[in-house]
Amino acid sequence: MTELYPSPSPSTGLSRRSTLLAGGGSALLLGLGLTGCRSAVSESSSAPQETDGKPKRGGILNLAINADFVPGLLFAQSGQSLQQRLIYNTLTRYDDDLTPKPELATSWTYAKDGRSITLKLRDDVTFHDGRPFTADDVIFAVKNLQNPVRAAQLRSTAATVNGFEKRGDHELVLKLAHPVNNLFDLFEFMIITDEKTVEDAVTGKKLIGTGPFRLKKWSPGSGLSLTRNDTYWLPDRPYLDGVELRVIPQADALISSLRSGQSQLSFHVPGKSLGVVKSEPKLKITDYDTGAGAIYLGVNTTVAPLNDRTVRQALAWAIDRDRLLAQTLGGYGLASAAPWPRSSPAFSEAHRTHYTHNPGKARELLRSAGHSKLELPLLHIALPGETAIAESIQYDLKQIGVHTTLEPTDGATAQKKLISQQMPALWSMGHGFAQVQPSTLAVSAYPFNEAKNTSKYRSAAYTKVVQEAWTKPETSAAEANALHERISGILLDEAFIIDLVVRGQVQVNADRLHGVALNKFSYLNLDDAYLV
Amino acid sequence: MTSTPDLAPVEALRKPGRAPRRSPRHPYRAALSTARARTGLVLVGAVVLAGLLAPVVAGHGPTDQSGLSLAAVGTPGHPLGTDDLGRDLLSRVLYGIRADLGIIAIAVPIGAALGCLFALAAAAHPVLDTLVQRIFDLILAFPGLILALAVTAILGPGRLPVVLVIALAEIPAFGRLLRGGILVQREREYVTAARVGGSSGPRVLVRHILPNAADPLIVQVAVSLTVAVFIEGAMSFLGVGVRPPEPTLGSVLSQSMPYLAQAPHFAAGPLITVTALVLGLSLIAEALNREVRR
Amino acid sequence: MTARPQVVTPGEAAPELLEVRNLGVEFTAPDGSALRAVRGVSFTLRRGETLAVVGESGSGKSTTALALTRMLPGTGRVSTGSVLLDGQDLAAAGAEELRAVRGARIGMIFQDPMTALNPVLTVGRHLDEVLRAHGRQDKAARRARAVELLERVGIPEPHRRIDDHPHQFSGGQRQRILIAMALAGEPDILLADEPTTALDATVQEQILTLLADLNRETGTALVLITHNMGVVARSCERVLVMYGGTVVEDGPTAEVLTRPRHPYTAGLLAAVPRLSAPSGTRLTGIPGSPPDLTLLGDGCAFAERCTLVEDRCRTGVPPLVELTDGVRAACLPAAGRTEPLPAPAPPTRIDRPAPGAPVLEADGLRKTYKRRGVRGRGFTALDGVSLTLAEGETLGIVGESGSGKSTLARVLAHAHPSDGGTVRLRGQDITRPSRRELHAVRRQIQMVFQDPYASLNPRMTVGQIVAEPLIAFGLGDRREREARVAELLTLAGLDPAVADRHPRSFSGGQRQRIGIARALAPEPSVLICDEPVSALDVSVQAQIVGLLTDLQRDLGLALVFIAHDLAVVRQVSHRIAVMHQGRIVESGSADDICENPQDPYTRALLAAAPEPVPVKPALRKTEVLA
Amino acid sequence: MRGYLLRRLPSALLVLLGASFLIFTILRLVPGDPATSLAGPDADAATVAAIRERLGLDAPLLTQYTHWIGSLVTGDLGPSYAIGGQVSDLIGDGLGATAELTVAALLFVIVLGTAFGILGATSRSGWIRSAIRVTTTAALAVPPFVSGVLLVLLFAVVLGVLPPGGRVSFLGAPDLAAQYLLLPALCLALPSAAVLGRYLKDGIERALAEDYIRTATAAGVAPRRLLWRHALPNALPPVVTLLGMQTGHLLGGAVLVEAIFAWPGLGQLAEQGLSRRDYPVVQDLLLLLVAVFVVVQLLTDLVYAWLDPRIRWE
Repeated sequence: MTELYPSPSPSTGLSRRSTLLAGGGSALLLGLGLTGCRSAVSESSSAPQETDGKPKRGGILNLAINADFVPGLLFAQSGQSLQQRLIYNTLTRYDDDLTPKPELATSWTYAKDGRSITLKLRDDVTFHDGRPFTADDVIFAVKNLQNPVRAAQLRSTAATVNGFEKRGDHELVLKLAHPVNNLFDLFEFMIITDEKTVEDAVTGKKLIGTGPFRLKKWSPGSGLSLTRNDTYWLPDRPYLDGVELRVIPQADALISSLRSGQSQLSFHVPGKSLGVVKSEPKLKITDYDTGAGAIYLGVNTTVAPLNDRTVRQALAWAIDRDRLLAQTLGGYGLASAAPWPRSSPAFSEAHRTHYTHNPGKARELLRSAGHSKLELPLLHIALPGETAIAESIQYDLKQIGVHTTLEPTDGATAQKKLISQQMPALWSMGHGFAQVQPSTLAVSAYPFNEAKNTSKYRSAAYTKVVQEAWTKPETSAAEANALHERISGILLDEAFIIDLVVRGQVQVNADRLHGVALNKFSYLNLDDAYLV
Repeated sequence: MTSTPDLAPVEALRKPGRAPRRSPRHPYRAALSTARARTGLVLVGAVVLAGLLAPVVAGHGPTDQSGLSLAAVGTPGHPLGTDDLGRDLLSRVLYGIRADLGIIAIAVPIGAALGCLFALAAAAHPVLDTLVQRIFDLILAFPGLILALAVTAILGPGRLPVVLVIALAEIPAFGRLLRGGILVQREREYVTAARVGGSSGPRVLVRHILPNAADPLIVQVAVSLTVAVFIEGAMSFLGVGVRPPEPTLGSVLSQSMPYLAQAPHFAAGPLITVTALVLGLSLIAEALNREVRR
Repeated sequence: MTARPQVVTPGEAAPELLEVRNLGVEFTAPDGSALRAVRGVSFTLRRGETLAVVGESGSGKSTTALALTRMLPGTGRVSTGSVLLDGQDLAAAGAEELRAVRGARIGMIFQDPMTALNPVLTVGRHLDEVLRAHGRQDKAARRARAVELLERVGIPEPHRRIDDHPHQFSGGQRQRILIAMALAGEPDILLADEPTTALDATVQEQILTLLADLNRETGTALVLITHNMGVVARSCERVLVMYGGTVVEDGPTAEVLTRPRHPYTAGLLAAVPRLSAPSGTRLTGIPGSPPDLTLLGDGCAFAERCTLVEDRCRTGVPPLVELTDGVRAACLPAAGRTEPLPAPAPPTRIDRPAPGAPVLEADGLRKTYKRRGVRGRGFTALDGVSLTLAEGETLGIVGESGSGKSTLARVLAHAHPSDGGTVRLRGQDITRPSRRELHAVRRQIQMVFQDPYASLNPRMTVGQIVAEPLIAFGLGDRREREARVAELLTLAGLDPAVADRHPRSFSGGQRQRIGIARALAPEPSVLICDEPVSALDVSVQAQIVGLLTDLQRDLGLALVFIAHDLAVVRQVSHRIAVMHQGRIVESGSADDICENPQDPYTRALLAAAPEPVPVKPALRKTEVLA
Repeated sequence: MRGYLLRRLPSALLVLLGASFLIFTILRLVPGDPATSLAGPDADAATVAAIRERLGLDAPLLTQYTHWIGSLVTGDLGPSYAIGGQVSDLIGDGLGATAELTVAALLFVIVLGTAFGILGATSRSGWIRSAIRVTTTAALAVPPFVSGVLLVLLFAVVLGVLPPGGRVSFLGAPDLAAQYLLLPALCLALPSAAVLGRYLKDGIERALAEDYIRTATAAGVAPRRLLWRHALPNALPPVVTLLGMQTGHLLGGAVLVEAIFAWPGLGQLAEQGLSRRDYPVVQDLLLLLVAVFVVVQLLTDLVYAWLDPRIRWE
């Protein structure tokens, strides 16, 4: 500070003061923004003026997301897959009771033995770059998913496709190594991308599909902005001129953005905050009970005494699922001991209520296993919502004498532990894939994977039944259900994954937004969405 | 020949600097007896006391949950109401204070001590001085919260990272102050006098320089405590605070944020506490500052 | 600006320009009690007159000056009386009126030119501010006037220097700039508060000359507040002696200086060292120290220290009554008396042993401070200084600021290392001692510092301070130390009971005694006193000098006595060395140096030293013209 | 001046080097690695290994470090691991946003701080003075993350006059941008403004007690000028130093404020990068922040000397 150095002769006090003034002035200028001609609030969302409830063209939809699009995971289901169905299309689309409906595939016929399927494709579809869509694009899509680098959860299913037979540009036969009963899960899951630009796609440079919107700009970290695809194959669709996906990681900020009308749609409102949203008249909450997943308590079956099934069952009895649902999830979801949502073929009320809140029984079981007091770590992700859930679980376990130490962990580390099977004795998280073919859960969802899962649970029986269910041709529904029964039985009995609340995507949207749909893999479908 | 001391040449009254000062026998008693400081002491005292008495005062355990979530203020059994998981807010706030005090009581002294060590090193030799200066710059330049995130990811959640981050933040604050003080004081004539009087180097430092150079540190302590509370809060807010479910002022406060509109009382308790604490500390700091300023 | 009252042309027998009636000033002490700093001060000032207000610290002289334009700091307020400027009562005037008076009718100059100028403003801006404050609108004109003023007060190359900052000027120049500021508003009265105290004698001389010139040429009345009788004699027609916040004597300078009516005035004059007095003359100080305003009773403020005190003195404040020859004095005994005061005890010779063998010898000492920065090159404080000091001898060292005398002191005391040359103590070389040697040397050589405020650790009690060397040299155990401390304090003329108090609660003189006690603690044989009295009031100064000489006599100390005041040095020293720019330009026996100096610089110093003897008005004029 | 800068250059580089080493080490100590978080849920070891190799994470640490420093020297920061896009673009955008926020906040700090300081020191009305006391204390007592949420609640949700968060570029629509900027900048600025205010208050009070003020008063200078032209300039230099420090705090505090106001700045980027173990982004970004701070310190010294003519000569 008091160093000496030659310097130009000091300018007069005047210039010194003038700098002060300059400072003040510019700050005032900033303040002027307030009184400025336009208001940022009204600017933030534009919409067609007519308000007679009928679908109307125009308007930009602002979609608040808590995490940015990850190009690397374009072909996997990640926490944030909303953009997939906006930019791309899939072959088919499930309706609410899992009956496939045509998208790019207009019709399909299974071979008797269930070892091949013939698809008829739309002939009026073009990619955003104008190139027409043909059977080759489907072949590429399947092959693409078979590539391990794509980290696609349904790779196993895609891998069963071992032959392609083109019949002209818009008809295609897929040959299967063995029958699978979740092929349409694959078709629901698999987005059709442009082969030439796929490498640019996984780095986020170019996203070229056949979907209702084309990518205008992706600014990493802050979101995607999409514009209407005027040559979309659905006539007069979409209504919206564009969609802005805005990354707002901080929950409170995200909610504020909804409440202030800055954004009109979000699927990332943490459960504990839904109460606030409920009290907001201008906002609507929709719970997709065909939920994308469930909240569960994972158990590492190699850690004593959790290698004892009785102890695991005790834990399952200990937790007050209804309180959890009410206090930490804003009441949205379905308290359930089994992973299946109501829409799932495997759903049964009996399974759902297999375990209820019964501390007495839990303690009894513990005692029978020879324990009165246990000390165990419980890992959870260090986000407000997740923490609340963990705290709630911790309290319930404490009541039966299982004292847990919470281990808040950042997402990345938790992810690594999950994959590398380094989870501590207990962890609480969410899983997906219960909403489609039950077998998909067992072959694709990591916690349930019969071959290797984080719980390190192995059982010939489990493996056998899962494989059987998976390779059972879709045609025979009855037998499939029988198998599902057995899978559920094992899951519940072994309790290596203790499901707590089956929870769909909870959608919060401004009441001026209509026609929003979500597919089974949480791909957002805005074909029919419009603002009034 | 004895003679009565003349206390106040009138010129002396002109500049505060030369004014007849309080007898430095109790350097800070004078400062702490001012109305301003008293208010501060009362506020801080009240908060601290509340924290210490937490187990006695609080009716419930800070982590006991119940069915009724977000119960309003004055709910029987829950004077301050309950939080989202139906935990008693009074006890959470009280135990929160306790936790914060625990952290601060460790972190600030550590930071101060390290800072002072650096300062001494800096005063010892010009080369060391530049080095230490740069270290301070480095610490100051490093965005604290990012560091907090990283440190917690490395060490795992809990008090340790919080303490560490707070301590780290305090190092330059104390270091720079003490360094400055030493550099000023050792030019003072009474130091020369002491050296000529035969006092050894270390003795001059300990007996003469430090006591006078340390004045601003006293003020800094009050300031640092405030900073510490904030850092703790910010870390909880970013989800890298003290391991849940143990409450801290910061964690309770950040948990309350989503309910600010719906259940303001959730935030009120901790917010008032923090404000009282910070207000009290800053009052004390001011009072001391007026006193020790040379 | 308010319209001035009718201007009265000087010369014609006119109403007083300034009339102060029964002025009283009060401060509110930290504990809330009222502190009467000035009590019932009355005086008048005619146009073009020069009036000195003289007194020691606490006399209320500066406060009086500030009170005139109501510039009292902090809690200060005018409690009684009136200040009539051409009939306008400033004591009752409003803020704007006062502002119009300040600078425009009454200009002020303050003591410390180092702090009295704003460090971040150029000299030009300083003057500009004053000029615009008094309604000069045209910027160019203001600048021109500013240059003119600087020219007038003798700043070389004003055109170039006008844009420099204060720190680029010497002390004397800064004082000149302050004077220029005071003149800028062409005031009728120039109020100078200790304008030369912080300056070297030679510079002081120049400044006083300047003030006198201004007074003569512009007819500006001059009020000079000072503690220095010499300055009074040198430059004022009338003098006002203040003590304890009251005027004790008031009259023509010549009269007051030759026939003081008030015992305090007499004592003060007696305490002032005279350059004419031969070496070894004991100064007669006034016992005690300036009064504590908070403890003042109803009686005469000086009663405590007065030799002629009577009972009635203690009962009521004596009025200021007209005596002969236009002199007024506030002393009951003096009022009744016709014959002059009994002259204070005549200067006595100090009976001191003849110096013995040399103890300390310095040869060719050099010291340069490397100055970080632009000019890179260091500043040479000592440039080959050689001296010897014998047992029981006092070597006086005189020089002005920057002459290197303080550096010399520090080098001799091993506070700073020397860059060259040798120092020998009883023949053995101690220039660069090992740690152990240094320890031994320090027992032998101790130091008394200039600033009794800065040289005592505010955090320690007097006892601790004095005991510090004892501990350092491991002398005695705790009990012995306590005894020794008491002994030392008594030796230094302090009450041993003060040992557990802190320095802050002592007056300058007493602090200096503490410093001396500390220096004596390790029983040194050489005592190096760096300006030990320059920060003290005259009456106290005499005490301290007396103490030092007594100590020398009793303990056979060898003293190095450094000061800028030749008169003091001559009295206490056997030999004197004159320092200039790091060199000793002349040295010899004290009396020789002062009677017939050889070096021109020495002569200049002697010429500049103001003596408290009245100078004939005529003579003053010529001197001024010179 | 150039000479001075040259003299300071080595130590500045020293700081940066130290910082780079620190940053690198810390990041590598953080558990979890880019590959796994990139591989996404349910990826198998083979996939992860493939990604690790592609990112060069299998190379020894020293190589990785030197490679990083190399990339800094050449200025080609390369692609980001997880967030996507080029690191330089990411940081460029983030820097723009954060700079906007910090500068705006700085202006608030200066304006509010000066107001607090001057009024607090000179206002005759005890009412104003105590009002300022309360304001500053509140600003210091309420944690930014609370004041932030409160601001949003009040202005965006209840009153609905300002957007709750997000950012619009100043280039496009300055008036809109200003409205987006207002709340975050204010929230970021308040504490620092309070601190600044208190310092300035002390400074002015001290300056007003100085001899030169008495000189000016004696010369009849008007009170207003005494304050603005005589006292203030003397109170400023230390405040400038403080301001330099505060800039550091502002940059640091951005992490929190940007989260609350969904402001796509460096703070957000850093948090994302860290949570996804995007080494290049976090490394370069942290180093950049340190560099900025160092530069600010230099500037502070220059301004200080500019404000206080004595510095050059002492």
